[in-house]
Amino acid sequence: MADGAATDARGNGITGVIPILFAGALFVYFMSLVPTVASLEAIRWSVPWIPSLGIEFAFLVDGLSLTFCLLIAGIGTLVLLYSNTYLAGHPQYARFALFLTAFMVSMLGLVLADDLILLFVFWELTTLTSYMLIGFSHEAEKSRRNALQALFVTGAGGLAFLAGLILLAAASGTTSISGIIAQGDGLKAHAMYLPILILLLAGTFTKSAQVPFHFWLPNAMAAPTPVSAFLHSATMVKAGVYVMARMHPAMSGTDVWLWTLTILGAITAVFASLLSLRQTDLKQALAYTTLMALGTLTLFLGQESGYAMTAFATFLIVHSLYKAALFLIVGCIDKSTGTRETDQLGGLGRLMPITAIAAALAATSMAGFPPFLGFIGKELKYAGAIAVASEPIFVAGAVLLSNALMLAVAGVVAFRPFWRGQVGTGQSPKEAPWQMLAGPVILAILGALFGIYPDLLQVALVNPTVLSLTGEVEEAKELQLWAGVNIPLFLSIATFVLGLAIYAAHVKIRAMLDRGFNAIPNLDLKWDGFLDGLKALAAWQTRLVQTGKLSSYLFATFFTIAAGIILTLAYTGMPPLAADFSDVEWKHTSIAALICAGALLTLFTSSRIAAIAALGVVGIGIALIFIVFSAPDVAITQLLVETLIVVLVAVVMLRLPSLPKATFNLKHAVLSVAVGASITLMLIEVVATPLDLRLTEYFEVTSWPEAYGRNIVNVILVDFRALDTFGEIAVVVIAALSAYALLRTTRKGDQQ
Amino acid sequence: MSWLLALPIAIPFLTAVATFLTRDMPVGRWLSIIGSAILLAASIVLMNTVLREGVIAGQMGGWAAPFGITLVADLLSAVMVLITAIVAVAVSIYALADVDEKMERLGYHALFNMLIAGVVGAFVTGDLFNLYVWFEVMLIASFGLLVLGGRPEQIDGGVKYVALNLVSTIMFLTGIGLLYGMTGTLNMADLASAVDTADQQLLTVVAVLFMIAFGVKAAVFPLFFWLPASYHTPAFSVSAVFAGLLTKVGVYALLRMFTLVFDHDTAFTHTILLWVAGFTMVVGVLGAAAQSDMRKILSFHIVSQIGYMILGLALLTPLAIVGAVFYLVHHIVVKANLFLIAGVAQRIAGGTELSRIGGLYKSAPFLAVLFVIPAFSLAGFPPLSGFWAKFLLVKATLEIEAWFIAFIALAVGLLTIYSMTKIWAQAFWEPHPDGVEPKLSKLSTRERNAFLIPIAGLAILTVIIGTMPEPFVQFAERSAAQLLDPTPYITAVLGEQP
Amino acid sequence: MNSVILRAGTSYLAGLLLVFSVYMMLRGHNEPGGGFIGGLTGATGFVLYAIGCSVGEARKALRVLPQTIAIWGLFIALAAGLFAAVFGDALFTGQWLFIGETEDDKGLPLSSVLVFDIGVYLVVFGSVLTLVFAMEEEI
Amino acid sequence: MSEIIAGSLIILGGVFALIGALGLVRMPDVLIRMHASTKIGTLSTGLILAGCAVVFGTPDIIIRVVAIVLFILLTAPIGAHMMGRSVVSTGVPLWKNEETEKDNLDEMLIKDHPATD
Amino acid sequence: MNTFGLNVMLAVAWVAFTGTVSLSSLIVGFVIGYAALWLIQPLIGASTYHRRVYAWLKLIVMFHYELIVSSLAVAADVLTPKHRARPAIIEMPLDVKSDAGILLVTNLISLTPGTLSLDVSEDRKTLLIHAMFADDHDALRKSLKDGMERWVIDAVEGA
Amino acid sequence: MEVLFAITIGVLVAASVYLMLSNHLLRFIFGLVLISNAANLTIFVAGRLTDGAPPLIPVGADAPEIAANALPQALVLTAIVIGFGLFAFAIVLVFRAWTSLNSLTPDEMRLAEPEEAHK
Amino acid sequence: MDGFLELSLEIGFLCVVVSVGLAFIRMVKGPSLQDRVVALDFMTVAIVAFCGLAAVRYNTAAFLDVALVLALVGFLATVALARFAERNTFRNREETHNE
Ligand code: NA
Ligand code: NA
Repeated sequence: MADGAATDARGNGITGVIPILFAGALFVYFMSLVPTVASLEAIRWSVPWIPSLGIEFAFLVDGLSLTFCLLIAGIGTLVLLYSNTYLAGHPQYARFALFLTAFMVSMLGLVLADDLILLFVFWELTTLTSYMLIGFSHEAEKSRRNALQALFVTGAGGLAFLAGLILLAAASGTTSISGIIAQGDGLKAHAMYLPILILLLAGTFTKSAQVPFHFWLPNAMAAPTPVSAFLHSATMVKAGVYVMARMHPAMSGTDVWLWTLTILGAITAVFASLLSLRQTDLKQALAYTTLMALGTLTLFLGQESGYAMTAFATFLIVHSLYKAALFLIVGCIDKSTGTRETDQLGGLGRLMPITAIAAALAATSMAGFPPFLGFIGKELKYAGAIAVASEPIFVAGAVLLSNALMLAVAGVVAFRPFWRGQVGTGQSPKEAPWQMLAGPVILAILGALFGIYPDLLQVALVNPTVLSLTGEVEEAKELQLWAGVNIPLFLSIATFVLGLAIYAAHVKIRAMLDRGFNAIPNLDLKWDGFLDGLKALAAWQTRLVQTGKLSSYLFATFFTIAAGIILTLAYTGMPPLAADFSDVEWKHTSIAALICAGALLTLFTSSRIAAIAALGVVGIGIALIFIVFSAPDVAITQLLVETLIVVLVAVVMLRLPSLPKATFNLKHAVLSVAVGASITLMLIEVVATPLDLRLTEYFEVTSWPEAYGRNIVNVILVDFRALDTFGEIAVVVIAALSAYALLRTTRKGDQQ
Repeated sequence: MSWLLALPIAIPFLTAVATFLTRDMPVGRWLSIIGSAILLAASIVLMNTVLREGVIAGQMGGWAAPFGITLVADLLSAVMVLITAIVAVAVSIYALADVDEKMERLGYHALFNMLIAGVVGAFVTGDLFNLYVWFEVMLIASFGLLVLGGRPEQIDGGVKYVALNLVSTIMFLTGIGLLYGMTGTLNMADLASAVDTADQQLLTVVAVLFMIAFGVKAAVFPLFFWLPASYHTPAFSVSAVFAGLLTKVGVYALLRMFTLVFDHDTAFTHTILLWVAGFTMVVGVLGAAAQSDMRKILSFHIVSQIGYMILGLALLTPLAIVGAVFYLVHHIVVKANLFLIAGVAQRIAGGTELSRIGGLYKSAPFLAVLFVIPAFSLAGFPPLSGFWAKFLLVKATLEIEAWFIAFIALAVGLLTIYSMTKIWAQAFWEPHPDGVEPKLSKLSTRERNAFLIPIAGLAILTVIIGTMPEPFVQFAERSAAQLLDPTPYITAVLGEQP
Repeated sequence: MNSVILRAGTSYLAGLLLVFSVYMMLRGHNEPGGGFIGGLTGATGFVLYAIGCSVGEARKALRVLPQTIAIWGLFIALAAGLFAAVFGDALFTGQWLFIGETEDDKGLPLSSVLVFDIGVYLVVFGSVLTLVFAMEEEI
Repeated sequence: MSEIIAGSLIILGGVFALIGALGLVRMPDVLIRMHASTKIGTLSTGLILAGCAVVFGTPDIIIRVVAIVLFILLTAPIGAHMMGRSVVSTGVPLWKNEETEKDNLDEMLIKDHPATD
Repeated sequence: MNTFGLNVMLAVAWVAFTGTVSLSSLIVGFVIGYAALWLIQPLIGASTYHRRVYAWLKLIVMFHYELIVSSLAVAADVLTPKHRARPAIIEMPLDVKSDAGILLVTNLISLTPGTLSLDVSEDRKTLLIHAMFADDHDALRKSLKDGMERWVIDAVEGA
Repeated sequence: MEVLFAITIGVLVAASVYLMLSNHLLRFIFGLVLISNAANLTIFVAGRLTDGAPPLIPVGADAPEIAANALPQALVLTAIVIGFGLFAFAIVLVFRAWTSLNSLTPDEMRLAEPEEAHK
Repeated sequence: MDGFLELSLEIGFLCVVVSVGLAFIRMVKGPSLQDRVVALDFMTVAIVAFCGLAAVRYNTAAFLDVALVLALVGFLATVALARFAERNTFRNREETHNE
């Protein structure tokens, strides 16, 4: 289960260190921006990128983006530090670090971008890099499948998202995000508001793995644990949340916004918590709690109240801290015990004390116990829920239930493996090296620190974030451990009770949940079916169209020709046929009859010689037309070519078998007649109109005086239109060379 | 002017002659590269001139239009010539390692250069019948290249390719006859005004005939069968050139004729094109999804991508044409490159059938990087060229609120991702079924350079277009403006009209 | 083909066709004929040669590979077009030289157009023979 | 006068053409049909061309007509010989050929040109 | 016929083609004919060339006489309802040796309606003829040998 | 006259389409020859028909008094030769198809697109 | 143009055209390969005559050039087909008779 990771003392050398330093430097850089942002200023930087489309290379640092940046760069640094040990000596570590760093940068770009299209560029880059990361253990079938699944689902959402962005840009006349926000409420009244919203949400919901698109996220745990810690705690899955938050000022406040986000967020939160409780794999359990967090964040974004916004900002940070810590801890456990199954783990507390303490800190924050930031977050959540104007009970209920479940899961994940009785795993687990412990410990401590000193967060990040979300810093509510005896406190107590009860009974509940969930359609199981269906559809269609049979291709092509011409004739309304036979002489009729007879003989004969002779007759007939209608050069050429054709066919036929009997095929006959008739009809219509002879007259009067030739046809060929002739002889040369090559490439005897 | 326009045709012909006469010597292949490089230089000069001076025209033989044959280059023509030259350089370098001596002795280089000449000729000619002639040059050279080597599946593919393209050729010729019979002229600029006095209803019918003829060349639904039936069979250099250039000539011809000449009943003709575009995209991409061979997948994707270009033409808004032009250029670079990469994969991993190969990611990471760029560009991932192409077209469809076709365009994009990741997962990620380690070091240094330099070059071009799209978008905008208002084109060819 | 009669006939006809083909080519600018017709006719002579005697003999008589003739023809035609560059004219602009030109007689005309037609002749001649010889040998 | 001669020659030639074609249709076996078609056909063409020469009467036309006739006289029999030979060598059934001198025939025709594969 | 003679013939042919009887035209024809002969050189064996104007004239006149007379015979057979033909394939020993001679004999025999040269044996000693009116093989053989072949030998080989 | 030959062209086209559809390569070739002829004839007829006046300028004149339309003739001539080139390649390809695939029935040729590819 | 000449030309054309038609009948009927080729050969010669008639009818010597070329190369097809007949018989005896 240990991601195929090979611990190797040799480490990863410079490829391991540089990314860490890089990420660390970024973190430090973003830290340096905190004072500016804390003073409620935003920094915008832009250069034109594609001016002709109005697209800028623009970045904006404000509370919201800086919060994300710090989480991304900070956790990124710790994760890279962790990974360098976790995957020490892995032959593909350089790629891993590259992808992870690239992902981090993309993510930073995403949250900093102040241009819709730029944002989308980074959005897709995170999709792409995460695809590479999820499929990191690429030799395993499952990794590949899950990587594709993640890519496909988020990619599909991404395309809808793109459509939404394009419409959004069109509706607001700019691709600048701050520009759109500055336009105020105009967007909400725009006719395209609803389609834009739906399309954007399709993107964010898939990216944030909201129900019902949640199924890819647990599968994405196929990635190495540090990847899970990074992507699925602080970063990628929060990209969707970020975009909803970013668009909050411009798009929130409508009923659609409110209800869509609230209901889907709530459903995701509860549903994911239940799913989480059901898991026995630590990583999977954590993955679903991430979903729960995302649901909760979405739910809050549906609202407009300051409480909700503050709750959002706080919980965003809380969750990132403890979730990353727990993922990393799970990695440590996995690495030292070789398993992530809860049932096989226990008694690790004594063997891995530091890990255990970090786990305990993170888990209590997650469970929402004071004095951790988690508690503050939870309190604010309840406050936010109650502040929901229309349906506080529903929202509060959902939050309560999910929080209780979360508490139980925290126990399952971070308490049981360490503090319940010893379970033999056959290995002797020991503490992970410091590089791997640094992350969980720091993150866990931060959770506690911010709980005790919430003002740090309040000023530095929460207030600016709320400003970004609402436009008014006054909306930000105070972060405090003790807010007095109020409804949130009662709800907190209820949460503890309920949560502990669930934890106590979680094994039984799990069995119940299994039965329940088995009854619900599982999109993950449908995924393979979906892919199979897609393949089947593709195969069916391809069988239908690309039959591999020339006859059907030709039939389709001729059918298109006939149908195209006839239907167009019908559409345009065919002018009356002007069939003028007055100047037809018997000679003409005879020649026409000869040609037709030759053509029909070719058609009906089963004798090759008769067919060739009949072709000769047609050729002769056509030469006769050229003779009668004053084209001696053409006639000569026609006769020469016809002769050569007969000679070539006669040579080739020496090796070919005789013709099969000509059979009659009504379908083919009808089509043939239709094609023939359509050409005839067009030609009759064409010749009924007068012909402009400008060109010919020019040739006639210039041929001798200017081009010194009396044979106008030849002068056209070698002078007026010499380029045609040149191309034509090129065709002849190439035909000869090609045919020669074809004859020579495979000698006789190469036959199968 | 006339020389600037004629040289891009003459250079490949001279190269062909030189390579053919030296075919028994090892210098032929180098001559081919040098010739392509000179062509590239000439096409850069041409492009530069067109950028500076607008549409330029040259009267062959000194006979005034519409009497003689006019060569004419607007921005679209110039960029097509330029991109052709780029592909020619890339492929002729690639051929150093891909084309064996036997094929060389049978005239590979001559055929290749004549193919390029035909393609260039088709792009710069301003005369309809001359266009036919260049189509034929291109076609017959492609026949030869397609079957060069003579393996049975090549012959099989060749039969289908030849049969269906011949039908198209004949229809084209018939169409020229009819159009001449209506207007009395062959010069395309002259036709643009001559058709105004012709019977408009009949003109529509003839337009449909042309649409079908060019449609076969462009491989649109339901006329594309020849392409997936044959493109996976020849040498990789050959299929790369085919994939990059040949269908685009059909698209170019459609773009040219259906903006310049057949713009009298767009409500009808361009609606047909819209349907064609939709079906082409979908059928092509589903076709690809059904394949399990790298080259077959890529072949079907050509069809699918052609749909996008046709979509741009069908919408006929400025932005849509911008998208079509951008798409055209992007696709040539990317698709040719993917076929080249498939060749390397075949060489080191032993095939192109996905279930029979693997391990390229692990053993040939550089190749993997080179694959990812065009593959994800094709799939429309930003910031690669394909994203902007798709972005422009989707924007164009959304702007005119053509929801359904926008949905199709996006959904097809998703399925393109699916196909590209299929190749990625099965050829690159998945271990090789025979445990082979497909390393690039299996190739000699010479081979490695010959393979990877052109691939890397095209990949860099893809990235450049993707990350710095502004000049390309601007270019496409100017080009689209020329297409939608052909007055400068007509003036350049015919002089000031009263 | 071991026909004494055909062989005997071929020896005269092949030469006759060759001469005739040059004649057809040269007169083409003023009367029916020209490079194509000439080339096709000339090729016919050697096709007859190949059928009546053998390809080997026909090749020996031709001395040069037919595909080389064709390629040279292409080159000559192109060169005739490119020749206009010397005079600063557009590609394929005819360049004329009338030897012994007088008031009412243009004399003996030499022109790039004629050279072009010779190129056409050689291309058609060479190409047809390339094809026919190869086919005869392979089949 | 010359037009009368020419007209007569043309009509005569036409009639011969018709006779030749009739022979081609109604003669009993392929070799006999060849007698009718190849040679009467040649004659008829010669007559018509002679008429043509008479009408124009100019040297260049006459030379051209003579050349045409000579060419036909040179080529037509060679073609006829080839066809006739193939008739015999491939054993096409003939009408009333019991009097044929078979002794040498088989060796001469079939042995001499064995299949060249 | 030697090479020179053949060359002259080609030069004359050239004059015929161009339709302009002049010395320059003859010289041009000679040059082109020379080139053509150079190309077909392997075909032309060595043979002596003697002009036999009289023999040629006789040949031409007699040939036309035969052509017309027997054409009428064939035409008569075509036009009458009953087929009078007595077809047979007969052999004729050949005395004529040269390529030109053989070609001329066989062609003239073929062009005469009623007889058709089928083949000449590889040793060039026997000619196979299809005759339409072969009531008497020996008589036919004799008339051809004494007639057409004799005239040709006189004209071409000057025996 | 043009109408008469337009009908002739229709017959030629119909015959060749039928031949091309017949699933036999030799018949396809025959169809190709016919349809090439039809296309050439289309150009010729579309350029209108004039009898008895070849586009030759009599000696002594600067331009013909009346002459058939020369342009379509030149085009047809070009098209005939191109058509011959295409035909030549096609017939060789047919021959090669027979020797290497042992079939002249294109529907039986399933190497490039094998049956099992459509599972 | 004189009335008689015109009439004789019409008759000439008629005869030639009818003879080509008759030859076509033979071509259809066969039965042997050679019958068909002979019919084709006959047509070729008839076209030479037709060219002669056309030259007179339209007073254009150019058509004689068509005749000239055809007279020289027309027999090539016959020769090639005759050779085909022979070789093919040796290759595949039973087939030619069915042709
Ligand atoms: Na127009
Ligand atoms: Na694989």
